[in-house]
Amino acid sequence: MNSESSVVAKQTDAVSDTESQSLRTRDQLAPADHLEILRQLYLARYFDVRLIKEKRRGRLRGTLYSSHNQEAILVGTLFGLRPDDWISPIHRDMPAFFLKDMRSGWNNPDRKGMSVAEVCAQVWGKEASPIRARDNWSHIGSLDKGIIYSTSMLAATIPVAAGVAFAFKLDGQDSVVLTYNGEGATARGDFHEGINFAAIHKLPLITIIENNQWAYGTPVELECPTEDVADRAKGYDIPGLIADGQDVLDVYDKTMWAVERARRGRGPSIIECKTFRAYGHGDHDDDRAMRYRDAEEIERGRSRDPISVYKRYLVEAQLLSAEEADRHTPENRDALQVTDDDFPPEVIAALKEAVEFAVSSPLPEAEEAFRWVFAEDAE
Amino acid sequence: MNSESSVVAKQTDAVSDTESQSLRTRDQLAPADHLEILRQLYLARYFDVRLIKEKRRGRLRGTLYSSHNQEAILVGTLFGLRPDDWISPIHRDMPAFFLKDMRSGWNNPDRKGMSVAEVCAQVWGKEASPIRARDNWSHIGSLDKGIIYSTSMLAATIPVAAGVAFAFKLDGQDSVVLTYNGEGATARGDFHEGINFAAIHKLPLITIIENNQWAYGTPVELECPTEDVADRAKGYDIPGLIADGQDVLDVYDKTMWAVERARRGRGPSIIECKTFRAYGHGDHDDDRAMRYRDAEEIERGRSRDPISVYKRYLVEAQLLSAEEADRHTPENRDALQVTDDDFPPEVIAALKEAVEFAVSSPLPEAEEAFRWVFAEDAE
Amino acid sequence: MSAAAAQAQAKNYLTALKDALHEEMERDPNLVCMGEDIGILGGAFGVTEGLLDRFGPLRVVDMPISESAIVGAAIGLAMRGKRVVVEMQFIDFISCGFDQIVNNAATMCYRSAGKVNLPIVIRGPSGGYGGGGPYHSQQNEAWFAHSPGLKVVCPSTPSDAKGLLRASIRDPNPVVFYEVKELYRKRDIVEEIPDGEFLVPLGHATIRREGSDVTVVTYGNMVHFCLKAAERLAEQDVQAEVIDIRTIVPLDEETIRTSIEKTNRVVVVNEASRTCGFAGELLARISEFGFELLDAPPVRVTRADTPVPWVKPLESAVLPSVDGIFEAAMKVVRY
Amino acid sequence: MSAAAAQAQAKNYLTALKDALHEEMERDPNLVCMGEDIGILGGAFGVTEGLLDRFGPLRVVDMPISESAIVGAAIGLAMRGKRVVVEMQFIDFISCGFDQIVNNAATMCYRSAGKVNLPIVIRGPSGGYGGGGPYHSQQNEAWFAHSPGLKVVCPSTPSDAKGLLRASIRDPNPVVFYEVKELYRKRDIVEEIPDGEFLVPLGHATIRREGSDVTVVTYGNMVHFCLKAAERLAEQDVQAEVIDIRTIVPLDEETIRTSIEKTNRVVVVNEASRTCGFAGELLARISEFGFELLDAPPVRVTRADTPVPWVKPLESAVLPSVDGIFEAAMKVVRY
Ligand SMILES: Cc1ncc(C[n+]2csc(CCOP(=O)(O)OP(=O)(O)O)c2C)c(N)n1
Ligand SMILES: Cc1ncc(C[n+]2csc(CCOP(=O)(O)OP(=O)(O)O)c2C)c(N)n1
Ligand SMILES: [Mg+2]
Ligand SMILES: [Mg+2]
Repeated sequence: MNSESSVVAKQTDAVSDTESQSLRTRDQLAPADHLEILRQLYLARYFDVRLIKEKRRGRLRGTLYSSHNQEAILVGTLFGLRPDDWISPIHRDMPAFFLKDMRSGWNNPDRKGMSVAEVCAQVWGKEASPIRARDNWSHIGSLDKGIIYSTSMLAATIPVAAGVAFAFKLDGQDSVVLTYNGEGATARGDFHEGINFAAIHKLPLITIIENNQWAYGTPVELECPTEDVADRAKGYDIPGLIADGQDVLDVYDKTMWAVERARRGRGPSIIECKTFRAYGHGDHDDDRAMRYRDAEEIERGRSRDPISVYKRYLVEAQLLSAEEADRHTPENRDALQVTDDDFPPEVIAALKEAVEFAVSSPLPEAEEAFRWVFAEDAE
Repeated sequence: MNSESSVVAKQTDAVSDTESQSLRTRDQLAPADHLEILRQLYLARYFDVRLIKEKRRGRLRGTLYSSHNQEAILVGTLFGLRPDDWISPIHRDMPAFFLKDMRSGWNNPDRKGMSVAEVCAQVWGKEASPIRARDNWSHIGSLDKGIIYSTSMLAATIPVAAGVAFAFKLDGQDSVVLTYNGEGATARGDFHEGINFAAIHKLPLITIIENNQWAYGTPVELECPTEDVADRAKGYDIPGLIADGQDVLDVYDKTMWAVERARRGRGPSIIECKTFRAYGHGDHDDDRAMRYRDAEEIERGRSRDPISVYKRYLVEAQLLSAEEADRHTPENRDALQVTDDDFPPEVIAALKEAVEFAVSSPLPEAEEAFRWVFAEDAE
Repeated sequence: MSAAAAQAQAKNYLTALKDALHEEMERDPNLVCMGEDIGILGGAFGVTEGLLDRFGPLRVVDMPISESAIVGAAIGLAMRGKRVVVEMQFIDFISCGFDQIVNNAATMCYRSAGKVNLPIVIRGPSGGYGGGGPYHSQQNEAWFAHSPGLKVVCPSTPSDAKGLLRASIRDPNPVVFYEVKELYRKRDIVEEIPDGEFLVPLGHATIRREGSDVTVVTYGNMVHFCLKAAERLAEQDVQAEVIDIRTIVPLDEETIRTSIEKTNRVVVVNEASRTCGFAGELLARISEFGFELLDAPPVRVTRADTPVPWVKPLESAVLPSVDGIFEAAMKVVRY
Repeated sequence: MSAAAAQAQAKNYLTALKDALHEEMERDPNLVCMGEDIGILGGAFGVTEGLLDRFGPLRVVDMPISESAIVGAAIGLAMRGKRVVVEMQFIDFISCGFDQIVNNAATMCYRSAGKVNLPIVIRGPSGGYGGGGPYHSQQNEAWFAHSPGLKVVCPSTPSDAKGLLRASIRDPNPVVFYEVKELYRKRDIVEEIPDGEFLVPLGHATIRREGSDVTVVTYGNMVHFCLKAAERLAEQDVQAEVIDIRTIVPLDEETIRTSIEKTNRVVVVNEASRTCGFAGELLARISEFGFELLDAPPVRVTRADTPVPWVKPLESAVLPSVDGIFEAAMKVVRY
């Protein structure tokens, strides 16, 4: 663990108490895996940069909740999952929809994750969206691919995820469910009711808390009374792990520990990933966010870009040469300063194609608006 | 601490960690206080016995949620409160409404608790009820006397109590709020939202959990994943104390510790009082309860009657002679076996008068049914 | 007891519901029941009695007191191909799971462009007259009728209870199912219920009594009030046609219209509070399609716009009565 | 800037609300504001801007994301003599505090036999047309109109926004207050608002446009749609009288009746979904009292019975339009 990860040194009791299982699944990663992780970090960043720019140019409707600076959480939690595992991303997790099961091949049509094109079709509000753009941005899902459809109501997906986890238990299946939430959402009743139920039945439910210090304009101290948000786990006697949300491998290790535990029927965990929201709550909030948070705080928060943290690890571990590391450097820079030159060609290609598909796709037809209030037999 | 209290030896971390304040406020009780506590235990028991009998004879409407065997929790939590403190009892706590501030004199019209007569008028569904019998049984309250009106929705009063506590803080007042709940109610979202809010703002809110092992027909293991229900406190970094719910002085000590802490602005606590529900969930459930709980469990659960536990203490501490202790012995017996002879005359007198008042009071008039949907200026 | 004998047995409303659950649980291994105290206890009223022993704790789940998580978990199970019957111990507590119902379950099919169907039945005892007070007497179906994507059902007889519950369980949409607790053990409505694949399809009203002078549209417990009022009306030579709509959503407008074409007069009766209750919706629809048909203003009989108070004289004052229905019908007929 | 100059300034809907809050907070030291992001941020839309700096964190409380606790805490504060304004970040999230509103706040006065008044305003941005999708577009007032004990308000102009909010804050009852977010910054409705004790009492409709041919009853954003439709109707020589009811509960039936006595025709327009929406309640009441008055069937224009979809073509398809109102009125007039 490098010195930057010192934030994770403290773990809640339940972890040390429960099992001796390894907290270093990373040791089993092959060199190719590492390069794939790096590519995924690039892709998540590039996706966000592109959306920020599109939004600024007025080309997108709805609100963009930037995942900038929080990409390691998504890549780190998703990389080790099996195709049959389920997830429920929230508003800030748009890249999660295509990152899921990306290890099965970016262009593999059978992989259990959405294609970048499908996600773009949703963002652009087109008929080709998985939900025909009937609800906005992150409210997409797929039963085939193991992605729960969420509502806007924060934490409301936790009980749903617990229900999916209960179905796994009922069907004797060792799949797990990962549910994502901001630290602010942990104040909601549904957070409690869902995790309490999962803990009672030892369901394979892992709750990822993206603690980016702010819930819209409210600091974490006004949402949560404990020192660490992971401490909420103590109230359910389940592990509450703390991961350095800027360190993809730390996130990966902690996730895999909780996942393996859950597969073995030992029940739910909470993983708090400490991170920092790089921009406003949504793009409409970018300017105000500079006022309610001070410049120094923002500076400090952004100072550990997940891409550079990972690159440093790779170079130290001799998995990447310094030269390779410097070839593409979108890290530590504002989204508007970054250009296509800062990303590897395969990342640019993947997104370019997807955006072209989205842009050229038709809108849903108005008549559709009256369909599917109830199930249609013909479907 | 006598051996019977060994159940309370384990305390959650937050208690030992936080302060050195005494856990033996009982040492400050005068001999007269002890006799008053005993009288209150008798009264609470007699009230319940009387209602059980009335209900059996078909003289009462609604459901009786017997407080039998759980009286030490009510007397022990309420005895040390100040008149300006607030409470919110639940369905099983009917005696709490008159036990509040009873120390200021059973017949003192100015005391900040309801009279036994008012409570009986409510149970008998009469106009003289504090709420003119518009809602049932325990849903009475009084802003003058510091008693929050509850709804049926379990745990829904916790956020309300937190609001009252916030008002105390806002007004710079060092009063506290005690809110009562069963262990089952701790599963509800409102439990979490209310306590979370109180913990963030260090509000003077003390949540008493009457853990009687059963929530209707559901055992505590299916409501709560932790070893002790008090462990829920850990999720908020507040003290979670465990009291022997059969030992009025243990309940009193723990409550006073939390109350003093709250008065000093140190924030909320949870106190789990371990007890056992002597009868069915409600009187309609008495027969079924014998089937879903086994006889031995019931036997064991009822084996430590709070009156006998307290008498033994008093005798050992030479605050009561063995002869006095044996004068009235309603303890360790089924409600239907107990008669008036088993209670001290002042207890019988207090209730007799109240019941007579209730019985002879008129019902509310039908026309009233249309009033007070909205505030009436004339009031 | 032979199967034929069992078949011939008269069933009350509660037993009819219990039978429906047992038979559907037996028939469909993907069906799961969840709720508070439904397993070990067998339900506060006993509707789920015997299910835990027969189907085990993974299909009959004693849930913590967490109405929101109960509905949420049901959604999750349905996403994994299960059908789920959720019990609200009293329908009044449905308010605690409200968001999951109206914003999650109800809209899922729409939001997913038809890809996700949630076959969930949320059932529970409803209605007043039992002295239950504000939180054990509600008839709050209008909240859900106003939430697109939910079906809403309320049976008035044992055979409908059974047939509609089975149809609701097999329906691919979320259904809020109002059981009338005052009818659970009512003796004078017991019925012999046909065995086998007995279903009552959703969206079909039934005429409980034929008549030519005034149409009375109602459902649930009020059906029996209306039938009593109809008897008294008959004594006055007024023949009321009593329509039991049975399902609130979808509504069988056709049966109502056909009746009003005959009677040209209508009274709507519903136990819920007045403003924005379903009686108002019925009046609105009737006034939309029936303007030319009506010879008298349509009238509704409902609870007053108050909570349901506890003590008997107050409770009786605010709830609909046979007298009130009788008078409303007389007023309409005499207009 | 002098007081007189300030007075003369034209205010938009949002500023009017903000002014009301500042003035009432100043006037009544017992008034407390609670909600998510209302303090440090000043509210998602800025309605509570500046309050924290002026009145401090004990009176302007940045609450955790806990709608149920927010309403519950407001009840507790009101029990201790405070008045409370609660902000729902979007009115759609009110579903998460539903039980505390309908079962606790709404019924408290009734349950306590008038002893406890809860002066709580629950306010928040509502309504569609902004592309907000199912959870940022709701107009869910019917749920609360159907819950006795709540007042329900929805202003359509800056001066009403200010006057009704002040009246709601001073009302002793819980009020659910629908702000139309599409109007927050709408330029063409800015108004000069009288200074001083300017209040708009609850329960009083206003006539936005006089006319003799058809009565159009509406509120909120729909008022502006109806006025546009009325202009087009005028081009066809149809004079529509547009009534803005302003408060849904209590309803000013008198103004509606008087107008219908004149026009004998009525169209009701409301943005919420159709079944059991408040348009239906209006139709029901009009058909009860107006049977003899109407020369044509009453008609309602509402959202379809669907959630509000996100993409523009779908959103436009389900929401009421000026065209739709125009056509409905023409149909009624031509009947
Ligand atoms: C129940 C509910 N209340 C309020 C909101 C409005 N809202 C949307 S995001 C947000 C802040 C969320 O903060 P956090 O959970 O920390 O996630 P982050 O945005 O920081 O990733 C709020 C209050 C909502 N979506 N749902
Ligand atoms: C929100 C809600 N759901 C369900 C109920 C029905 N109910 C009443 S009491 C009870 C059991 C309560 O158990 P517990 O909290 O342990 O208290 P106890 O009765 O054991 O004292 C239930 C489920 C309710 N009142 N409120
Ligand atoms: Mg956050
Ligand atoms: Mg209990």
